[in-house]
Amino acid sequence: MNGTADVSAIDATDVARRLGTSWVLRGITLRVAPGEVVGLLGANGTGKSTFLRIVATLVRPHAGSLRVCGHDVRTVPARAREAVGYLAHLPGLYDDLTVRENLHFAAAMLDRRRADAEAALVRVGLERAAEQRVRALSSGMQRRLAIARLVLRQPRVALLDEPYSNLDAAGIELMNSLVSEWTGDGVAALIVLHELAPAVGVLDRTVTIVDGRLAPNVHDHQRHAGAMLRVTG
Amino acid sequence: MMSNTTFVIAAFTVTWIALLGYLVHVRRVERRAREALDHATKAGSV
Amino acid sequence: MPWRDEWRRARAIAWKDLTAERRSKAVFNSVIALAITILVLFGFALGPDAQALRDAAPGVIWLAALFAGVLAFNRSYQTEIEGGALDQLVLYPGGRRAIFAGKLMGNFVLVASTLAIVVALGVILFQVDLPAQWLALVAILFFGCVGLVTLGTLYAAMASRSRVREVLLPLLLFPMLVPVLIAAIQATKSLLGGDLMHDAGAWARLLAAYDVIFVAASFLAFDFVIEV
Amino acid sequence: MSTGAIAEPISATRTRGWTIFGWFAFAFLIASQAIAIAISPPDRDMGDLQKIMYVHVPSAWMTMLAPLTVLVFSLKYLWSRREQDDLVAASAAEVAATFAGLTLALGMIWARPTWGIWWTWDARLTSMLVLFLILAGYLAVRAVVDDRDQRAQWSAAVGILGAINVPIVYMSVRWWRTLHQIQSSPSTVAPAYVIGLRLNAFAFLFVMIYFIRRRYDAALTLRAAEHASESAALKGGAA
Repeated sequence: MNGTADVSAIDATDVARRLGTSWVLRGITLRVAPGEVVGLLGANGTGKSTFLRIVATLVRPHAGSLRVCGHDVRTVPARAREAVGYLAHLPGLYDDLTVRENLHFAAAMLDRRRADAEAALVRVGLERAAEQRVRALSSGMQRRLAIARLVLRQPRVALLDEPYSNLDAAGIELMNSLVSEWTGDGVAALIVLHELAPAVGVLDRTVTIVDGRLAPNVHDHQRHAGAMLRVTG
Repeated sequence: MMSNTTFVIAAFTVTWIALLGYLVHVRRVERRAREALDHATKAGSV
Repeated sequence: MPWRDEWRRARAIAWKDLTAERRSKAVFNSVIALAITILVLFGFALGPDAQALRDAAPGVIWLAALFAGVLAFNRSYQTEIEGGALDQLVLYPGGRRAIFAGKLMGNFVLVASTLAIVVALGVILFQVDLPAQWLALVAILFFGCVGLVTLGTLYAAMASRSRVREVLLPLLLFPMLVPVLIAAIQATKSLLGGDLMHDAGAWARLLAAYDVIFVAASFLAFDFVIEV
Repeated sequence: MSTGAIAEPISATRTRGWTIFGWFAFAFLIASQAIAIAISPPDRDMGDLQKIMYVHVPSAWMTMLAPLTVLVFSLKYLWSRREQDDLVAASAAEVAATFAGLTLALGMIWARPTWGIWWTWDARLTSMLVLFLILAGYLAVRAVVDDRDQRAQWSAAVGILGAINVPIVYMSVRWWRTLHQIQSSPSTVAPAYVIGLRLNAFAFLFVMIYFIRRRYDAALTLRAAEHASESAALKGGAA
């Protein structure tokens, strides 16, 4: 992928989106550099998930412009889509297929080898549950499988919608170690968060949506300071 | 023969009812649209 | 070579749909139940007289397939939407036509197997004696099924994501399928009657032309339908 | 994404121009009908029934022409992504449905004295009914979908496939009918009627163009209202 340093991972200018006649997002301007981890905060219903879905090219902006890894989502959405990995609130899995089958399906769709899928399974600690139907898994385990799909996809931009919800301590640790690993390779991450605590170790900065726009934010942690914060946080 | 003429009259009447009826429909849509436009521009400028 | 990737993805989607369906049987059971119910109800409606039943058999078989098909098409997208799987499916790189091709193949196997069961049952219930050229009958059933599934899968991609999916899909689909219905029913009728007037061939050609036109048009339209 | 210019409301001068055209169209229609009735020869057996053709046939022709407009502007929309093209297609579809309904009613008024029954599965009448249902499907899609771009794209797809299907439906229905009885088309049009028919066909054409234009202008105004209220809400929010 084009890892050139200057092309920002997410370059949004005045992105707006309506729901009927009222504006959910009035004008989001945000720039996320490769390797940067940004937390997206905001009360319920302020459009955090909507913005994430816009960056994921699932939803079109009604106004403003947005480039993902240098690709304009309006003119070349397909190219932008190739760079993106989206961990949604809903797991997006097939209940009647087993864990392994779900991941092999993802591998087929992503043109990856089955060995990569097995490695991803091990990475998220689901190798023992590989033959279980997804229907039988707890929501935490289902989220790990969705994370495995993200590992398989190796996105340039990771869009995580409340990834820590229904994850146990080990799951949170797994998520954070993955994010650190990705950002090391220049992968940018935009994480929608309800509460700061679990992500504080990986966040570079946070932004908050207020009244459809981004309010400048006071918690600007630096990652190395984050380690210290975790002790006290 | 009388009945044939009634059908011819019926045909022309139905045609005019349909054409004028659609015209009334369009004018109603137009009025609703203009009211919405005035309302919106008034709200915008206030 | 992108074409081969698209084909692999389409096959993966079809495999996924059919495996999930084979295990849960959620859609298949309800579709078969609906089709059989329709057959039986038409039996009552058209009266016990054997000749009346025999004349109506082709029509009833295809109507049962049509209504059962509508149920199957909506359900095939619904399960994806509820689990958030459709979002993930749409986000995979590559063309969206692989999704349509995969869904098409999955739905075809489902509706074709339903049609096979409905035909078998219809032949028994409606005391129909199978014609000599039963192979031509299979060809007609195949072409008719392709038409039904192609437009059903395309329009369900819209209807299943709208508020009134149970109403919108039949309203969109049935008028468009008039040529398939007429051709398939007439061809089946003439074949069951021994194809004396040799018009089954003409109907088969009309069906084949319809399929070619609308498979191509649906593939082109799908990009606009699945997007946004 | 329709990045095209937002459709502005129509200027006053253009409306006056079209209103004049509207008056002309309806005047022309009255004149054409009067002339047609005057010059058509007194009929020996059919009484005056042939005169129903002066409205039935032009209405049927318009019902064929309007979906063609839907096809052309739907294709144009998918190509240009300009909202105006989508709005013209939608207006043409609504007018087409109206003419289809009129043609069906006139077909039944024609069938009653001619064959003694209100409805006959006659090839043209049946195809018209199927076309009416296809148009109803198109209008239903537009009514059900709220997002402007999604509505435009979905109705374009439905419009294009629907229009492609019109000739196929007619062919299949005609084959289906000729299997069962000889084609029951009205007797070939006597030359005296041809002039009347052609005049009325143009009259209907002008009326249809006027209807599509008026409905399109109303849609433009509605779109401008939406645009105004949306940008007001956008600005309002910031205050």
